[in-house]
Amino acid sequence: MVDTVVFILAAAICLTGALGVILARNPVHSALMLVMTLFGIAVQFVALEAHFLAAVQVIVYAGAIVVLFLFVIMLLGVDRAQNLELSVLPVQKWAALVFAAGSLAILALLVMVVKEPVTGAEAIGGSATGDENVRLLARSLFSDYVYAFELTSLLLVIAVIGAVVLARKPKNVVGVAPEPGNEA
Amino acid sequence: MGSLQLVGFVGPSVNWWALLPQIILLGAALAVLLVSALAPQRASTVFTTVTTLCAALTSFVVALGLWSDVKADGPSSSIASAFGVDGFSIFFTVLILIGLATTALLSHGYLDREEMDPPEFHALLLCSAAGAIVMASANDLIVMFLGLEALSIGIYVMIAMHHRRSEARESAIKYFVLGAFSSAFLLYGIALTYGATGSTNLVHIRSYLDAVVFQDQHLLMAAMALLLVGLSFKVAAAPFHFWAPDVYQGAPSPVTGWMASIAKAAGFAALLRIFFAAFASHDVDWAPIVGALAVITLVIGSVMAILQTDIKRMLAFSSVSHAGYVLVAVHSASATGTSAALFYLFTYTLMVLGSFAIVGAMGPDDEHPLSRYTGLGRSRPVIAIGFTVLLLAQAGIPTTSGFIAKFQVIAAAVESESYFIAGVSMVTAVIGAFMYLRIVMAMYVVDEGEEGPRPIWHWTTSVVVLAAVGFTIIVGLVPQFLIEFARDAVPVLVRG
Amino acid sequence: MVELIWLVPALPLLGFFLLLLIGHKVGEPGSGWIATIAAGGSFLATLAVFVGLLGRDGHAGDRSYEFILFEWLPAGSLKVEAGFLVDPLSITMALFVTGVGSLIHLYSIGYMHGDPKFSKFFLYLNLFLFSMLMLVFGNNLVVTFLGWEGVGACSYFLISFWHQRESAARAGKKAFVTNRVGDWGFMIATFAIWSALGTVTYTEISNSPAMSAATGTAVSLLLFVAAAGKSAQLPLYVWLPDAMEGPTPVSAMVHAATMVTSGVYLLVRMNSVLTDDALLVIAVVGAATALFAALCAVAQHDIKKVLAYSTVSQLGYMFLAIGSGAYVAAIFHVITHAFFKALLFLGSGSVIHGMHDEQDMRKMGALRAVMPITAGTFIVGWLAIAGVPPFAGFWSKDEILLAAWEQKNIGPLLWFVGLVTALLTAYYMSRQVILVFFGKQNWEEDVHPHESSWTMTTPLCLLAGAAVVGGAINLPLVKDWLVLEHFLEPIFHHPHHFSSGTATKIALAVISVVAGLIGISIAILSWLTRRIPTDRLEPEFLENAMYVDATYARVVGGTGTSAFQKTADFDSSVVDGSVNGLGRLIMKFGQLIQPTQSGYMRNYAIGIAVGALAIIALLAWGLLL
Amino acid sequence: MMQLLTAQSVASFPVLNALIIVPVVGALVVVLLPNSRPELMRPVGAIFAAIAGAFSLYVMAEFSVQDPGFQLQSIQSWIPSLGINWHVGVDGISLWLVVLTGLITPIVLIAVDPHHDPKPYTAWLLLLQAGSFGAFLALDLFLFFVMFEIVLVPMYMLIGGWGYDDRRYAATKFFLYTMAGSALMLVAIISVATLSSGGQDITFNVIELAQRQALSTNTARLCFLAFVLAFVIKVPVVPVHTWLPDAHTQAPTAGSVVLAAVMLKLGTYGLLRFGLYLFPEASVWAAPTLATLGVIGVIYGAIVATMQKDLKRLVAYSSVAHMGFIVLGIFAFTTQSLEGGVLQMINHGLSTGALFLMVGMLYERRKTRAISELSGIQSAAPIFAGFFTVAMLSSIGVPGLNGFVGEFLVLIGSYETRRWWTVIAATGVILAALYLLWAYQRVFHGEPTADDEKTADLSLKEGLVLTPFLVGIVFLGVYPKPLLERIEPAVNNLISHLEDHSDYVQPDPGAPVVVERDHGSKDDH
Amino acid sequence: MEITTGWYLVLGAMLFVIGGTGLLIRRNPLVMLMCVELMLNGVNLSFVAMAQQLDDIGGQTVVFFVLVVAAAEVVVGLGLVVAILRRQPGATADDLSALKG
Repeated sequence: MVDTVVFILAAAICLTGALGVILARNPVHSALMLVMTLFGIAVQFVALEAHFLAAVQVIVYAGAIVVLFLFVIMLLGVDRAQNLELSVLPVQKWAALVFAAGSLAILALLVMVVKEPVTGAEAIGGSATGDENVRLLARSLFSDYVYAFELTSLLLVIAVIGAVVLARKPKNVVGVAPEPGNEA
Repeated sequence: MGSLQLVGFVGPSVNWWALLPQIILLGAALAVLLVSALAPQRASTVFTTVTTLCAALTSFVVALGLWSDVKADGPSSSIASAFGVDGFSIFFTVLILIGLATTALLSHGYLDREEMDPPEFHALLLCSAAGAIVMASANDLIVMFLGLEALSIGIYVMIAMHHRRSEARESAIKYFVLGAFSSAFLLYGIALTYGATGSTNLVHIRSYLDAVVFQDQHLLMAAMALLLVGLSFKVAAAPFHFWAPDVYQGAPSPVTGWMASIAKAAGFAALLRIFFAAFASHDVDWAPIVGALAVITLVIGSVMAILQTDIKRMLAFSSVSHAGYVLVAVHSASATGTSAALFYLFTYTLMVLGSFAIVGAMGPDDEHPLSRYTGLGRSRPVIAIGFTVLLLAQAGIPTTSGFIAKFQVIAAAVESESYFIAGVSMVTAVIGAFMYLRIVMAMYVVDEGEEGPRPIWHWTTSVVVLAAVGFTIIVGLVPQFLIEFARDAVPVLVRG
Repeated sequence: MVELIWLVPALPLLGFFLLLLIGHKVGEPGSGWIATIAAGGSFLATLAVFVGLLGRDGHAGDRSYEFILFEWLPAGSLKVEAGFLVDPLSITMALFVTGVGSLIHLYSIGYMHGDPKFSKFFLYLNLFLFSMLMLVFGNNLVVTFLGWEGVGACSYFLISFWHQRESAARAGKKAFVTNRVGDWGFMIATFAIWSALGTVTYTEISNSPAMSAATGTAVSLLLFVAAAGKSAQLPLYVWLPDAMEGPTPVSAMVHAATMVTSGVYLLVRMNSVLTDDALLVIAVVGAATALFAALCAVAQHDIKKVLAYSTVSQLGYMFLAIGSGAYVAAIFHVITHAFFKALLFLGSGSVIHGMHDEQDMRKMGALRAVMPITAGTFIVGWLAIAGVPPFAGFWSKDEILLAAWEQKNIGPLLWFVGLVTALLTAYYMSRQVILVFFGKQNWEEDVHPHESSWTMTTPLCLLAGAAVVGGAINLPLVKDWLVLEHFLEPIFHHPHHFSSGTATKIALAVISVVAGLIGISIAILSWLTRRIPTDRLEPEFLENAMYVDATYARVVGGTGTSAFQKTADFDSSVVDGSVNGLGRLIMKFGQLIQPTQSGYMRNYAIGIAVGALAIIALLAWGLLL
Repeated sequence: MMQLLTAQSVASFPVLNALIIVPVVGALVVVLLPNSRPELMRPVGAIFAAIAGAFSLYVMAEFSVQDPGFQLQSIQSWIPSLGINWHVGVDGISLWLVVLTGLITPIVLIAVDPHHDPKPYTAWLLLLQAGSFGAFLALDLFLFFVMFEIVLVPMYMLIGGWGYDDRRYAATKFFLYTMAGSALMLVAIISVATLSSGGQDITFNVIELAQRQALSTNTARLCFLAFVLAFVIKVPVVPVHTWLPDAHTQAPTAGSVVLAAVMLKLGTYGLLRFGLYLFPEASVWAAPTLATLGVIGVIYGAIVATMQKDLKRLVAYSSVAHMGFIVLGIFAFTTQSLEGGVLQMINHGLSTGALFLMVGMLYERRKTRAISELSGIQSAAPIFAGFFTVAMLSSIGVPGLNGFVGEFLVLIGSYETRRWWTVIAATGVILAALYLLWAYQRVFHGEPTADDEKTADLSLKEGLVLTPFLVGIVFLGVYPKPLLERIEPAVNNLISHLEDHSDYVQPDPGAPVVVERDHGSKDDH
Repeated sequence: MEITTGWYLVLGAMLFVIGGTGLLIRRNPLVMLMCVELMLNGVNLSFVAMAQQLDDIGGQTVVFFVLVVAAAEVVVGLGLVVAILRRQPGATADDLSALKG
């Protein structure tokens, strides 16, 4: 019963936040709504006994990524409200509607049809439950997924280089002077 | 207590030889970065290019060694089955290294001309190449995903590095947003696959699917669909291709070449590994979808190509339709089809790299109108004939590798009795040929006395074009070696 | 001596090649003499062959000699050899062809004097003679066809010899194309014969069993189409009057004496396959042509046009003979006609030459004084064609009328048509003679008519002699005098025998002579003594040849051209248009989907999102099914 | 590549391989000649083309008259993993086309001055020769397709690089149209090879595939149609002919000549070699339709030719008509019609080739091809007119010249099996006379204008160039036996192949079986 | 009502769809990036739910990597946005449409 209540509450938070993200006029509000969703998901993680992930979710996502977003919003000063009139593009609104409605329809269909969504495949990476969540995670990370784990370093290196390159003010471009290409 | 358990922890065995190509590339990337950061003045372009080339060459040698190992001992996998060492992965490693060396050579003159930073560019290129290799070798969906991200993110940045052009940034953000969007689909597909099969490891997925008959396939179907979406985006198959022309046009030419060749090849590598190798038992489900995608891609690619006026966009749409041909081969879901796809990708990579080498050399990278090529046949006959060969190869004219590639694709389609698709691919080849002919026409059909352009021609470009043209013709005449190579490179999934 | 047959066509061919190589260097009159010697030599060779043939036994079937040069078209069971067949028919034809031909060669030396393309003219003449001999001597249909087309081509060259004149160029083309209609019949007939009999060789055809009735009639009619084209029968006669655009010796040789009779030759040669049904058609068409052309000739003013229509008319006679089964009569008339018509044409040429290229008879008159030889010989020709005994024309014409009378189905009708034609012939020829040589002088003062040179008059005299005595070769008076008939007999499948009694024969002969005399009388009364007003005698309707040619021209030039043009337009607009349209359609389709490439990344995301949805839906759909 | 020359057939000189390789080498040599010596290009190219031509004569000399099969064969493994061999051979059907190709190219190289860029011009022509040889000699479907397609490129380049005003359109149309036709043929080629394999190794060997006849009726028919589509476009057969007038008109003279003399024959040759030989049953099945198209081509081509205003275009449409005869002959399946068809390919090459050469010469003099702008040329240039007349009469089909021989054999052979088709097709000879003579009348007859007066007569060189054509025209018209007797065994072989694999029986002319034949299914095939 | 894995999956799917829809309808590049984050989080939730159901830790491990990828993407993405908006202040996604056709 408690599970149910927790799920429903957390789900409500998630969905409200998600809708908030896409419907808020001000990007700052969107970012804050994103935090709300991320928080809701962290709650779900706890409910799913992924305690460590719940912590990481809050720290990394809410703590780092969203802050980064806010940082950029402030840096660029784009925290103005945006006209939410859905589209200047002709078909966009309808396409989005089709996507949303279609996806939900398929989802509903699946909910009705599918009895057991997940297979009864045997556990590969070791049991997920138990009070040694962190230990299990670590073992998994350094055995089955060690290669992936190492690869994340590659990814981060690229991200760092990218951030440096992109943020660097180019030698020959002065400030925010209009581009040669834009003048044309 | 915990520490006791950790003592007993034994990590998975690692086949370092198999990892060596990636390690070399990453090492070179770091070396380039470090030297450029620490050196008193900016590292020279020569240094970065040579480093990249050396890395590519060393990796190449290692890859050849691995090839003989695989030939001798059979395929294997490493690091908890996450990394496959088979003909397939080495085939793509070789291909990616060729692409890497080529792109490095092409960027050599280009970076200076267009005022881009060589060290960062090369570091990203090397990382991107490593990501591509990972993607092609991955025996695990999540590893594949990480490789894809490494490849893609590197490319986003390389595109945006062309500071002077707003088009470059536009194409970067387009590629980025859409890439992230499609990555989400791909990831969702991985999640559903995980749910359906209990693992992200392809070896396990394969054996699970072979062993189990599902009562309820919906999850798996949705998973396959989403995986297909994510990878189709990478290979620029319609209707997930829209980014390609814009991005190709806006990106610096060497990067365009890289995207059109290696990013596409890596995408197909993943596609083949996942669908042909892992989902082999469900080919009746996915093959028709791939076939439909192939038809749409072929039609849209060829029809849109003939409307273009910008060479880079032309080649972009042509690359879309080439994705269609490979999809035709994938669609046949057979070893023949897979080796046809591999052959196609190999030859296509060389063609497209050569083509973009010429495009990049023809002049400032802002726009590439067809008129820029008018009379090239007269002013630069050698370049023009080289370009003609590459274009005709893409059109599938015999005595070029492109024809042999198309031939095998059609053969694969016929073998799987997909006559309609075979027919469509040949008809769209004709439509597409119109576009190639327009370029050839522009180069050769000039009024008397008219002089052609005289582009500044960096010798590295000549090397690339010469190599690409030579390869295209040699494979067109004596393709046996490459066919065998591709046949030996059909993916095999083995545990441990 | 028969073996010398190869020499007969070889000499003109040699002449042709000589002239081709050195003609322009030799010039005038040398090249004329080369050609004439070649033709004359050919005549002598023919004589030699003739003599050799006569040396053989006529009744044992020995008078048929095949000379095979080489295999021409060997293809499977089809064996076509380049070979000659020497038999009474071919040698008869060859004799007068080379004979008359040689004379005309000689004549041309004078006539073509001063023409810038003097040597080329003789080159064509020799080539013509060669082709004609191939036609005559060919031992199978295909070699005959070679000659058949060869004479057609030469006729084309010669008619349009003065090609700067547009009318000449057009007439040449018209002759060739009209002839080609006949050639079509020839070809189909050849195919049908080969298909039915498995051979195209004359000797084998005549020895083969009969074809089925339908095939036989079809073949016969197709052969007649061929003959009608070459021999200017209705409805294909239209080219012959126009062919008078060529130099007059050409008209004499090609379009009177030799080529136009090859249709007759062909049908006689193929007599074994002709069926009764077909013969009736041939007789009717022949009679109709004879009458029609004679009517047209009545109202012509051009001296050569009269002779041209006369030729058509006489050719109609010959077909009337064939249709009546009287092949010998046809050949007989071919020969006599060759003599007197060549004579008449050459005479008219002499007149034209003397009148400085004036061809309108209304501007002549009273020329007998200044051109005595021409006039004299012309008068001989006139008497011959008018059917006045004992000139050559009388005998042959008489035999044809007799044959027509005896025709099984509609004999008397055919005979009557022939008789009317005879009357008309006598009339219009008399009119011509009067207008040209008698009456008062109608030519301008500055024209100074003169007699022609000896090269021109010599042939006239020789031909006049032949026109007088030519009838001797087949005099029906005594059985033994029917030389020609006996000579030709071996080649006929069903030899023709007149069944009428002597009284009937004499009665018919008298009637025809009377008819001829009536015609002459009318002409004298109207044109010489002017007792009968002449203004009604040249109705415009007849002067324009009953507007047949004009109608053709309107159909071909108007309806035909516009239909062709419509087809060409159809080709460029519809057939080619659909190809280009397909290209445009693809472009259009591209432009239709081009807006999807809008440049907005959010648009592009639709592709991904909706595409994903679609794929999932497809797969789910597949599952639900 | 080297192994092609050296391996296996050491015993006898692999002359067929040499035929293909010599022009390629020639092209490379020409490319390597210094640009500073433009005058060298054509002579050097002509020498190589002539060497190839000499080889083709050697093939003719070596050719055994009696042998109905493929001679001088040479097989080298090429792409073993796809079952593809380099397999060339010559039989009576291809022999003369090879000789024609060998002789036309050097003549054309000598005859026609490209005016600019002689190097690529020469190289492309040599490659064209090599490709044409390859297509005529190939006994491997893959090799054939390669050659069939590759010849497009040189021709495309020739039209595009040295053509006239509308060359972009014409070249592209030519390329795409023919490529579109062969697109499905590739699918069919692969299908035939794959479906015929039946567990054995896949092979593209034409002889092998023809013997296997492993396809089901419907599959074979579909594949046949795909082949036919490629070939009828190449021929071209109405209604897929419209690339031809454009290509011919816009091509430089050399291109037109080679296109007419050699490349169109790829279509008819393909119909014979790959249509009839590989798909006997389907050929018999489709014969009425294709023969009808051939006849339509004869009449339609002639009608449209009549109304053309451009002399070159007129000759191009006359090609459509002439090729229609060949198609009729091929699908009449009798010894005579097939022999005539093969012979007519040569004849058309000679006469139309000569006509195109002369139209080109006229254009060189007058810079126009419009019929209405020319008149009275015969007065100014009598020798030229004479040459033109001979070629024209050959084209019209006057006996004694080669055109007649082919047409006659086609028609007489077709009459056996396709009576009414033949009757209609024969009217084409009337139309041929009409359009050619009318054009001749307008261009050569009449009073010359001041411009026409100045038209120079043939130069000695031009005369020498045209002489081989004329000699061929006359010789083949008078004595075609040397050709026919070499064609016949192959053709009979082909017919018995047809008879073996379908219910077709060649009728026997002259046999007293008229009644029997009437209720037979003669016209139902 | 028992909360089965299915519920979590549905929630994850809904987050994914909302994120996707958001990307389709929003023009602000930053918000678009956030939408991608939403989608990734939906996926993450699915992973964890399925890991729970399968009793397999692998699903949770994967979420780590997704986090890293998301971080890397965000870093580069924001870098791009900064680079663009520095030169074209106030540009929306729709303003970046010079390349088309």
